Amino acid sequence: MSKIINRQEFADLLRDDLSIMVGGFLGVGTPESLIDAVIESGIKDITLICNDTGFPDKGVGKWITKKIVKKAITSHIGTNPESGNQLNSGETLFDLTPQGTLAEQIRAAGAGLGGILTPTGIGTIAAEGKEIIKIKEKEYILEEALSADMAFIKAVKADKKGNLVYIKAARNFNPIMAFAADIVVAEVDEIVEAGEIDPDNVVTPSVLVDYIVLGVK
Amino acid sequence: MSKIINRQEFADLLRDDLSIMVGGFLGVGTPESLIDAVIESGIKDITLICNDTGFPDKGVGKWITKKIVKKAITSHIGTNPESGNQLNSGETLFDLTPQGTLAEQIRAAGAGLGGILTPTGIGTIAAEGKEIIKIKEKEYILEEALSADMAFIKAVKADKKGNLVYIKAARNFNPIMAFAADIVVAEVDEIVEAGEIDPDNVVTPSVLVDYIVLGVK
Amino acid sequence: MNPKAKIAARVAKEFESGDVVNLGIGLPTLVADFIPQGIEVVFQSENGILGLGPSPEEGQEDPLITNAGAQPVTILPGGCYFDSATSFMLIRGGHVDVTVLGALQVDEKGNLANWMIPGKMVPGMGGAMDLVTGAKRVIIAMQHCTKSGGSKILEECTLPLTAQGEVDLIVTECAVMKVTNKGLLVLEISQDITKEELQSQTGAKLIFTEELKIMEEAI
Amino acid sequence: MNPKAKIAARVAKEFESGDVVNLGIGLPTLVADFIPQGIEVVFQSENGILGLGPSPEEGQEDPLITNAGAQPVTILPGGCYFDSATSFMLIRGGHVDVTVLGALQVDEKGNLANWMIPGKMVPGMGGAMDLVTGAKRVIIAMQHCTKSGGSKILEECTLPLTAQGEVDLIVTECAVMKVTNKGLLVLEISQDITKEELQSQTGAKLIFTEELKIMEEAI
Repeated sequence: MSKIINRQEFADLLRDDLSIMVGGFLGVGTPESLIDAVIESGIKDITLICNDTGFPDKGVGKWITKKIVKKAITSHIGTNPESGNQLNSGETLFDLTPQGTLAEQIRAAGAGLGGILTPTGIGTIAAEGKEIIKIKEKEYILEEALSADMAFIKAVKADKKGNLVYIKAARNFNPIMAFAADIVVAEVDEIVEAGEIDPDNVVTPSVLVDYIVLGVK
Repeated sequence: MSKIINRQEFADLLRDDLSIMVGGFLGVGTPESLIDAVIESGIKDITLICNDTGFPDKGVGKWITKKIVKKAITSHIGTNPESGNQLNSGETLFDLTPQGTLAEQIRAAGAGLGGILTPTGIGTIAAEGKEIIKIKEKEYILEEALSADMAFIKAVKADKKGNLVYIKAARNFNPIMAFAADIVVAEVDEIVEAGEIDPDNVVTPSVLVDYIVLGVK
Repeated sequence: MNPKAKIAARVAKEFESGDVVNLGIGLPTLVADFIPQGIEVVFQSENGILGLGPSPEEGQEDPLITNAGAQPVTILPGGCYFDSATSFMLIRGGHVDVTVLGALQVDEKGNLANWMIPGKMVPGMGGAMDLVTGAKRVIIAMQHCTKSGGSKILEECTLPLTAQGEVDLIVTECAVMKVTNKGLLVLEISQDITKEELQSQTGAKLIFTEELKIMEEAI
Repeated sequence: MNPKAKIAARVAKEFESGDVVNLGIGLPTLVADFIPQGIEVVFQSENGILGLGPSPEEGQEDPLITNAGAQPVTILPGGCYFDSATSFMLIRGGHVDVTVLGALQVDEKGNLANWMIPGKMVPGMGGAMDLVTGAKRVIIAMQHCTKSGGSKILEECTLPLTAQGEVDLIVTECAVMKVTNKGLLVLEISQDITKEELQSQTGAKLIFTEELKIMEEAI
């Protein structure tokens, strides 16, 4: 069965109240076509997991602008004034997490680990309400693993089996999110035959990817 | 300053009582030239961290045969009868660890994490004496991060800055060990100019590698 | 058909197309030779390969393409390589659908012992503990009894465990047994053995399903 | 020379060849323009680049090669790309030698506050908490006072912290101060300010080293 689907088939996967991871870093390496398709689908109350909330008209920032996000777990919202407004009004919940912690929580879920033990945030409000574990006289915060119903990621190229390669700084959160969601959809610029990607250069192994959508340029 | 050193300069880095990580999986992706150079150097009482103890005449198994290992932290010794003999005689200590736990403990050290929370080994002797942490009703073993004085790894190619690429199943523990030791020495088959490896295909970033040794074919 | 081939062939029928499968060393490795036509599974090997192909022709072995037992293998188009941390992300993270492993002992609670005999054989657990804990489905492929005729299927394992309560299915040359919370449910029985004989060769109480089938010999 | 350039130029003298350096957004980014001749540092950016080069010529920007502030950058030969987990392995794992960051407040215990003003500015901490916790050396590069003239260097931070006790050096247009367990030790002072004036503009008690130097202006 082919993993390649069109935008309509993608829209059929969606429903309200999904938790969704979206790759990208300030709009670089973001699956813009999938983000647009989600808006067109009309779903709402998304729990969003992403590095940042992009810009009002770029990346997942578009979801913030459209007010279809119920809660965002993210490390940075400063580039999207709309996020700040909705945080202040209480319209949207923002769970601000250190970037390295967020990356590692996502990876832990994908790796079947219960959580992580990080020194980041000790002595700050990032540690509040969390279990502190001491190992060899040093304190670590226990942060739980973070998974999602779906992950929408962006790669430059896929083969038909779903192997992915990334380019330049557009890699960021995409490879770890591919491990951490029940359904993984990859938007790509190009689809090639199985075997055309050097097996040493594959970054995301085929079996993690459920669906491939060719992005709109 | 060049990172490329010869075998004599490599030998000058060594001393007794080192903890050393060695890449490889049953002799595949193992830095055989460095392993031989360690034997020639005459050092002893090594604490060895590796996936397995190879074969009596291949990989780190040669160190077991020469009895220069004080303690080995490893997941498998079954292919090296000499390991079994020394375990039974008590001559060498073997700390047997599940392979995925070992990989993740090494990665945690390289990532600045205090340890890992793994479900692997719950209800077995691998959990004995270890802290058990419950997260969302599921039990995990807290396994501490594992670092070393030195890591000897094997890559197929390095550029002069120390970027490394691996080939086929010879990657295994090498990339994670590059993060987890104070001094990292990479044995490679080929050294190229900086810029000759596609920056998207680098697996081990240059700054992790302290020294490069051209392997003896 | 020899018992090992019979077991391997029966296990191979458990797969669905698209399954990611990790085969243990020894008998489980044989399973790859019996995948039914039309079923396409993806084999993973914990030393860092996804998409293993058939064994190479003699003389065509690549020393850098081996399985976790150091045997030469091949890689199919669309396969890939990765490091050990990534390999166990796949395994522990539930991205491997089925693992097939041998056993020294397995019990009616789904406990498995397959990595050591204290004072006798201590090879280390390798990747077995992670595989049994992480794979979505654990199938034990083994001969029903030890060489001396003792039962390997028990009420409770006496050897050190590999994992607790993780085994889903046990396939021997005599029967196919499912681990349920009521005990071991026999789904299929070999034509050359009676229910009573099977029970007498088994160290745990067996439950026989009402739809008991004859365990087919592979062609 | 404007104060920002003065600060950036002074910070740049702290590096040794081979140092892996992560520069924060804003003033710290300027530091890259002042690396002394003969010193070769490797710039890391938390969005997944090692080996950042100078800013691209206008019209030569690559939208996929940006720093963590979304500004276009370049990559030098021998640079490489990686994912966010790997990027923070480098950062948290102590593989970054120096991070240079701005501050809202910094105190004599080395505490840093640079990520939020409750009820006013809540951009999120991004990678700052990891950088300050993980980098071997933390240098704060900032103007000595706020725009309204208040001191940003305090006995104790009042804003929510980014990290506790991690700051090593503070460089402003007025002075270079080292965080010691006895308090803030002034190593260098600008030629246009007296010790008394510096103290009066600083919210923490300053200790002056006996070998106090004049803070050089970069050429």
